[in-house]
Amino acid sequence: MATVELTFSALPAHVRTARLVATAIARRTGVAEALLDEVRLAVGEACSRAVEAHRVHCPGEPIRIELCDESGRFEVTVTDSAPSDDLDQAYNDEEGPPAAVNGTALASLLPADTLMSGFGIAVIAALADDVEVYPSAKGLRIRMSWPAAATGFATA
Amino acid sequence: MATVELTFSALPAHVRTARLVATAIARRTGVAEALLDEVRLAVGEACSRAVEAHRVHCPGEPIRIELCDESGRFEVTVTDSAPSDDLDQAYNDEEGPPAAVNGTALASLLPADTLMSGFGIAVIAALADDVEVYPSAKGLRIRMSWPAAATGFATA
Amino acid sequence: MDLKLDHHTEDRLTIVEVEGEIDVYTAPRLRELLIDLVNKGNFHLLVNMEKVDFLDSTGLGVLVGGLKRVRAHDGSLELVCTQERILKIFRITGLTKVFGIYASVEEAKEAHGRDK
Amino acid sequence: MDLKLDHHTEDRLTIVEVEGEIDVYTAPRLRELLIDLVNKGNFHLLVNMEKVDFLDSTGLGVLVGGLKRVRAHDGSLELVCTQERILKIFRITGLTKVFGIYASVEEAKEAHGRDK
Ligand SMILES: Nc1ncnc2c1ncn2[C@@H]1O[C@H](COP(=O)(O)OP(=O)(O)O)[C@@H](O)[C@H]1O
Ligand SMILES: Nc1ncnc2c1ncn2[C@@H]1O[C@H](COP(=O)(O)OP(=O)(O)O)[C@@H](O)[C@H]1O
Repeated sequence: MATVELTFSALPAHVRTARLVATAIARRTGVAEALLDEVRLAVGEACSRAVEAHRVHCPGEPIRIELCDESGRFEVTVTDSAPSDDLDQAYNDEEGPPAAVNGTALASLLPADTLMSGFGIAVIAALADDVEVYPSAKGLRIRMSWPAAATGFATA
Repeated sequence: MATVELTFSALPAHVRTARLVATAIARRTGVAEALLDEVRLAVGEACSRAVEAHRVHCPGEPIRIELCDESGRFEVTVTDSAPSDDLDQAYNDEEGPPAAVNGTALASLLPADTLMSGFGIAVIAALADDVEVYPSAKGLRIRMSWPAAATGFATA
Repeated sequence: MDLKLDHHTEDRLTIVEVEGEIDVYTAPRLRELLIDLVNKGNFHLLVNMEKVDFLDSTGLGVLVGGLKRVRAHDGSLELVCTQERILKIFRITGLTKVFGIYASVEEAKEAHGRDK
Repeated sequence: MDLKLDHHTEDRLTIVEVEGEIDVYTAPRLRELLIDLVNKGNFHLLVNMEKVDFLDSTGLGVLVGGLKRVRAHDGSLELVCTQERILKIFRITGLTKVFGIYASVEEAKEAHGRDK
């Protein structure tokens, strides 16, 4: 049961809107102040990744983010419509995915400037309390969650 | 072409989210600082009205708000799913719509405490640069707009 | 941005201090307070809106509801407000004619003293 | 919350002052500046991150891109950062091992002076 859903076209500016909404709702849902920075960053990463993927593959398609509180957790799901296969392809066009992070050798492994998607996922994985990534032919879905107050939205 | 769309369940807390999003996007779209208060208030009124109507008639249905910039205008459309007929009915159950505003006699004309919908529409009409209200059997749609920077979202 | 409410009574006038946003989300709390005050026999209310950041028609509704309640007891509900953005909402809705609106608590107290 | 960029050169070290949010929306401007500086022959860059409120992986990408460019000219790109919330992002991604990170512009300048 998503209680708030945001749909936006693949523009970088809208990633800010998504961050703003996620942080505001996380706060209201009772996510601890100390975790709000992590929510802002992780949601921003997931949406940036989706925007970059859409700009390459399907700039006209919208990106969807659902936010809900369910049994004491604040849950965010970001869904894009860029085919996952093509995304691997995009990596191959650059210098391979920046998967292995090992010291100073790293810089040369990294894709030029953009498409830091591998990093994005690493950041999300490190920041979200719980993450699940569902790749599919139709796009990628990232579900993240954090502990929230048990009462959640309903409290007035 | 709505570039951002927010869907939310009929809870008062989400009206704040809608205000937050509308104000942030209005600012980004280049709506003058002096008008941002009016955007915040008008959008809040439209969403409050929708939430109150849904809580009476269809608490399970979501409310939709679309925000877009089109040829130099920032446009917001709030759509609810509460049948308009029933809304008139709700007025009749109270003390009639607070349509005529004439001095001290007003207080006695007003509906008890809640459902200030008539006021809400008056506020919107006074604040939005341009308003259109589309009542239908399926619900009410309020479209408001304000002048924005010609370039809008696309500017990076 | 949430609503903070406080009140105290000076010489038959109950001053209600409101801070934050009065909207569809928080207005129920203000309504409860006003009803409670009236039920306890406070019929002369002065609502200080100087620290209110945001007011919508739900908030107006609660103030009008309070006014109706105190009037039923020959009481009064007046406001302190100098903020243009808030005054504007009273003006748009014609409610400047319904409420006594003062520039400060002191001014309101003086006016109230004269009325007695 | 938008990005402000400024830079000046002191004794072969170009100090880039960054203020605001470096994200998918603003990172392109930082990238352009770094490319422009390198194209104009500034190969020793010090990016002051003390006024950065927000940094995401797009921003990291731009910094790494800058580092690769200056290294191609035997240059350096180092950072000034003491903010825990920003340092954390470098740590998570293993980039604390890639960038020299200093506690102040002075400390970075001294270290840079010794290297020469
Ligand atoms: N947690 C939240 N959820 C939804 N809306 C919020 C939240 N916090 C603030 N808002 C709304 O956003 C708008 C700006 O609020 P503000 O007080 O400036 O927020 P902040 O605490 O981020 O500075 C207000 O209309 C407020 O109702
Ligand atoms: N106009 C805007 N549109 C979309 N997002 C915005 C906008 N302004 C700020 N944000 C985002 O909201 C978050 C909070 O920004 P902040 O600087 O606190 O906003 P404010 O100016 O309301 O205080 C940041 O991540 C920022 O990118």
